[in-house]
Amino acid sequence: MPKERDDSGISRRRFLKGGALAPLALALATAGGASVYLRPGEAHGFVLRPPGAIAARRFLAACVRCGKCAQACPYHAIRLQDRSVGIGTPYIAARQIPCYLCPDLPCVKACPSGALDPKTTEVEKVRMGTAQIVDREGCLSIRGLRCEVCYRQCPLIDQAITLEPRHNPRTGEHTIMEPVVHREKCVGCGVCENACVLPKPVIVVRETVEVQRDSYDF
Amino acid sequence: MPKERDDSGISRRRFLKGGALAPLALALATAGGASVYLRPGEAHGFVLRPPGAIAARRFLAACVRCGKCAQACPYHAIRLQDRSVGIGTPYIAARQIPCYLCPDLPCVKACPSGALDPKTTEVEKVRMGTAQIVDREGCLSIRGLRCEVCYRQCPLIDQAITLEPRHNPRTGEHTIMEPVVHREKCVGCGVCENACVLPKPVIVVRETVEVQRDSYDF
Amino acid sequence: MTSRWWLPRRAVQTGTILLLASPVAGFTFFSGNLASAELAGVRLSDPLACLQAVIGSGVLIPSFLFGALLVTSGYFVFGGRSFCGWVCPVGFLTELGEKFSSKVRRGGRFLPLATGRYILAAVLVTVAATGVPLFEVLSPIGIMGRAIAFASLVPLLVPAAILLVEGVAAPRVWCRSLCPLGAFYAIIARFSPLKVGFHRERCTGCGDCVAVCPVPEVLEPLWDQGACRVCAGECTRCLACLDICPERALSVGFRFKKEPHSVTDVGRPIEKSAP
Amino acid sequence: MTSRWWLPRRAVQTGTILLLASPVAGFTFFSGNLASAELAGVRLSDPLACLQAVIGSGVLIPSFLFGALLVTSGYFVFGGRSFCGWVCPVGFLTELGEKFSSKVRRGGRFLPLATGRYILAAVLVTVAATGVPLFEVLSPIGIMGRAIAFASLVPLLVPAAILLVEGVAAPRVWCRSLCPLGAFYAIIARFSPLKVGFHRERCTGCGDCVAVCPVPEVLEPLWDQGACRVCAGECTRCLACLDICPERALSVGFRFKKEPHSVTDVGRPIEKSAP
Repeated sequence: MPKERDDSGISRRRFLKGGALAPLALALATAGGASVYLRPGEAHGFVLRPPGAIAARRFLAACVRCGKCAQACPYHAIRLQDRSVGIGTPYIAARQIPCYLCPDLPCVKACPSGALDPKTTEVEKVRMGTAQIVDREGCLSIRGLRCEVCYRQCPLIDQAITLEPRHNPRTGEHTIMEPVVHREKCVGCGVCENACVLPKPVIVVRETVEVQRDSYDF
Repeated sequence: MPKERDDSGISRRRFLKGGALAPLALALATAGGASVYLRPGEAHGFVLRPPGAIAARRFLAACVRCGKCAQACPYHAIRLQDRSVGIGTPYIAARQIPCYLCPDLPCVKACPSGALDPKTTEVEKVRMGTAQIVDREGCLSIRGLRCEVCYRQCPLIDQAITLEPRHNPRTGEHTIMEPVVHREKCVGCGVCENACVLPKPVIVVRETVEVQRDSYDF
Repeated sequence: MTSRWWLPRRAVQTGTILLLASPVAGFTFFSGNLASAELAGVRLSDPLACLQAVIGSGVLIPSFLFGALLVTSGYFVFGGRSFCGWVCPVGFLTELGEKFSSKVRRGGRFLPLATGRYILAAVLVTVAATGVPLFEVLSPIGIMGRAIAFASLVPLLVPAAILLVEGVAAPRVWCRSLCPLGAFYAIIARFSPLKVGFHRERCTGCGDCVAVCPVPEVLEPLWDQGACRVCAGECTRCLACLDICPERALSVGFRFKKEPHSVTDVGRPIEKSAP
Repeated sequence: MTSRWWLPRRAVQTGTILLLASPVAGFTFFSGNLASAELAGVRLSDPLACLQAVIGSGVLIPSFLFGALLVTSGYFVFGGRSFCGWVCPVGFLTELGEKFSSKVRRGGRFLPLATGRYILAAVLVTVAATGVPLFEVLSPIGIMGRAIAFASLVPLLVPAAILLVEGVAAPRVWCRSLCPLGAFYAIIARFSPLKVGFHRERCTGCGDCVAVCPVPEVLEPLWDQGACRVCAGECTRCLACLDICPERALSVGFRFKKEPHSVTDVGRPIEKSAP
C-alpha cells in the first residue's frame, strides 16, 4: 500500500522551498555553528587574560571583542579566542609568548570598554594568575639538577620566585634548590611557563586563589 | 504622516499569532535557555569526574547523563552538572564530599555507556586529578605550624602525600614539615581538599598534567 | 465517548514519573532515567542517546548497544511514537500545559512535522563534527528526568521555556515539530505493526477525531487518499481518536482486513468526507 | 539605469574591508573593528555592543558611551540601516553570495522583517539575565572583522553557514529578518531625516524597484497608502531603486516637498499602481 505513505507533506514544501538540499544545508550549518560554539578551542578552562582584566564573568560581558588590545601588544602575546562563548576575547598563550609586562600597559590603554580596568597602572599589582609547579617529580631543580631557569627569567626575581635550599635525600650530600612561587608577588605573566626547559612545562600559570583572611595569620 | 508608518506588518501577524505576548514570551524563553546553557554553573573550568572517567572531551560525548553513577555512590559524592554543555554529567565537589574510593567502584559498574571506563578495577590506578598546594603562604604546615591534616587523611598516606622536613628560617630552630604531593601516586580523590582546615582550602585537586617522558629522567 | 484509552495512557505516563522518582524513595528496582536505565536488572537505553554517544566518543559497550536495541524493538512493536504519547514526561507536561493555555488550538500547525527530521540530521552531523551530543545537552526529557530523580531544578527553565512558547506563540511546536527523538521514533513507527485502523462505512465525517488529534496531518490520507489505516510515523498512538469517535469508526490493532470498498481495492476513493 | 549609486556604495563597502585590514599592513590610523574602533584618534563604538557590555557587566566608561553616541548620531542622520547597505561586511558578503546562488529570489520573504526586533529583545533580556552578551558572541560581523584583522579563520564557519542557508533554503534571511543589529538600526532609521522619495507623477508602475529592493516590503506603502517617501526603518538606503528606475521616479534627500496630488493632501490614494 505505498499510496498511503504520504505524511505531513502538505506544508513541508511551503516551509522549505529548497527541496532535498535544504535539510542537508541546515544540518551542515548547524554543525558549522556547533564547531565554533560547542568545541572547546585552544583557550578553555582557566584562560590567562591580559593585564587588568576584571573578574572572569564580568570580563566576558564587558569585552566587546574588538581586538584592540591584541593590536596594541608589541610582543603579539595577546591572541583572540576562536571558540565557544568567549569567542573574540583576548588571551595569552604563555607557552608561546608570555606577557612581558610593558610598563605603560598599552593593552589596557587600548581597551575601550573597561574590560581591562583603566585604573591598572602598576605592573607589579597586576594579577593575571599565579604560577604553580604542577609536576614536582618533573622539575629539574627539585630533582637536584641546577636548572633555575624559571627563577632567573622571572621579571620579579627573588620576589615572585625564590630558591629554597633543601637537603637532597637521594645523594645525601648535595642541596636541592627548589623554586618556590610566592603568591603575593606573582603577577601571572607566564614568563616562567614560557622559559621552562622541559618539553611540557612543569611551572604553569593557573587561576589565582583568593587570599584568605583567617585567624591563623601571623 | 502617521499613516505611512506601516512597515512589514503584512506577514508579521501570520508569523506570530500570539500578538504582543509572543515577543515577550520568546525573549523570556531565550533568557531561560541562556541561563541554563550560557551561565557557568558550580562545576566549570576543571571538573573533577568520578573514578574511571575517560578523557574530558570524549567523556562529554560518551556520558548519556542518566545519573546512575550518582545513584550508585554510597556517599552521595557524585552530583550532576546543571549548566552549560556538560549539563547532566557527573562531577565531584570534593570540598563538600570527596570520593572515598570504594574498593568495588559501584559508580563505574553503574555506567552503561563506558564514559566511566569499565576496565577500571584498581582504585590506586584511578587518575581523577592531582592534588596541589595552591597557596603556600596560606598552608599552616608550610607556615611552621603542626597541621598535617591533609597528610593524615590521605587514603594513600606516605605515598600520595609525604611530609618533607625543612629548615624554618623564621624561628631558625624549628623544622617545617611541608606536605608534598606526589603526582605518580595521587589519585585525585579530593579527601585532602575536603579535610583542609582553612576556610578556603590551600590543597585543591586540579587537572592532572600528562606525564612527560624526557631525556632527563633518571 | 466510546472507549477509555485515556485512562491506561495517563496511568502509564504517571507510572513513568513514579518510576523515575522511585530511587529517591529508596527503591532499588529502577535506576537511571529515559536516556539509560536499569529496570529489574535489565539495562535499557535510549537508541538516540546510544547513537550520539557512540558517534561522539567512539566508545562502544556491547550491553549498552543491546539495551538500545531492546528499547528500539519494543517501540517498533507498539509504534515508535507511542513513546511520545505514553511514556515521555515532556509530552505529558505539554499535554497538561495545553489544558491551561489561553489559546488551545489542538494540533496547531506552526511548523510542519518534517522539521524534526531536519533537526535529527543536524544533531547527528553535529555529534560527528564536534563530539558534542547536542540532543543529550538540550533534551528537556533528560532535564525532566534528572529534575525528578535529583531535584536538579535550574535546568527546568528549558521545559518551562517550551511551555511558555507553546502557550503563547506556537502551540505544540516542540513535540510535533522540533523534538529529534520524536522524529527518530517516527522513522521507526512508519514500519510498526501496531496501527490505528479506519472503518470507512461507519464514519459520518463529523471531524471529532481530527479536532482531538495532536498531529491531525496523519489522519488526512484517510479521506484524501482513501487509506484504511493511519500509516504516518508521526501518529503517537495516543488513541484519543478512538475515545472521541461516536461511531467507533476507528480501532487499534496489529492486523487489518482489507475492506471491500476501500481505495486499495477499487483504485480511488468512493467518498470524501470533509475533515 | 539612470544613476550610479552602486559605485559609491561598493566603494564604501570595499573601503570598510580595507580599513579593517589596514592594521595588518602596518598602518596605525585605524584599529579595532565594527564593535569598537579608533579612527584617527577618535573612539567609535557600536551602540548595541556598548549596550550589551554595560547591561552585562555594569562597567561604564564615559569615552565608550560617547563613541557609541557618536556612531548612533551618524547613522541616525544617514538612515540607520545605511549601516547594513553601505558598511556591514556581512551585508556585502551575502549580497555577493546572492549573485552565485542557484535560487536568487531578490528579497525572499521567508520570515517577516519584524523577527529581528524579537531577536533584539531576546538578546537584551539574555544579557540582563545571564551577563552573556549574546549578540557579541554570535555576531558574524564581529567574526568577519576579526577574520580580516587577525586571520581568525575557524569562526568563519558561522558566516559560511549563513551563506549556505541563504543560498539553499531561505534567501536573505539573516540580514532581512534575523540580525538584531539591523533591527536596532531600523528602530533609529524610522526617525532618520535621509529618506528615499517617490515622485508619483513619473511612475509607470513597471515594478523594477520592487524587484531590485532587498526589503521590498518598505516600498508597498508608496502604492498601498499613497506615501510620498519610504518611511519604514528597514530601508537600507542602498539606493538600488534609484539606479534601476528608468523614469527617475525615486530620489534621495533630506527634505521632500509635499506633492499636490499625494495622499497626505487629498486624504486617499489617487491611483494605485500594481507593484
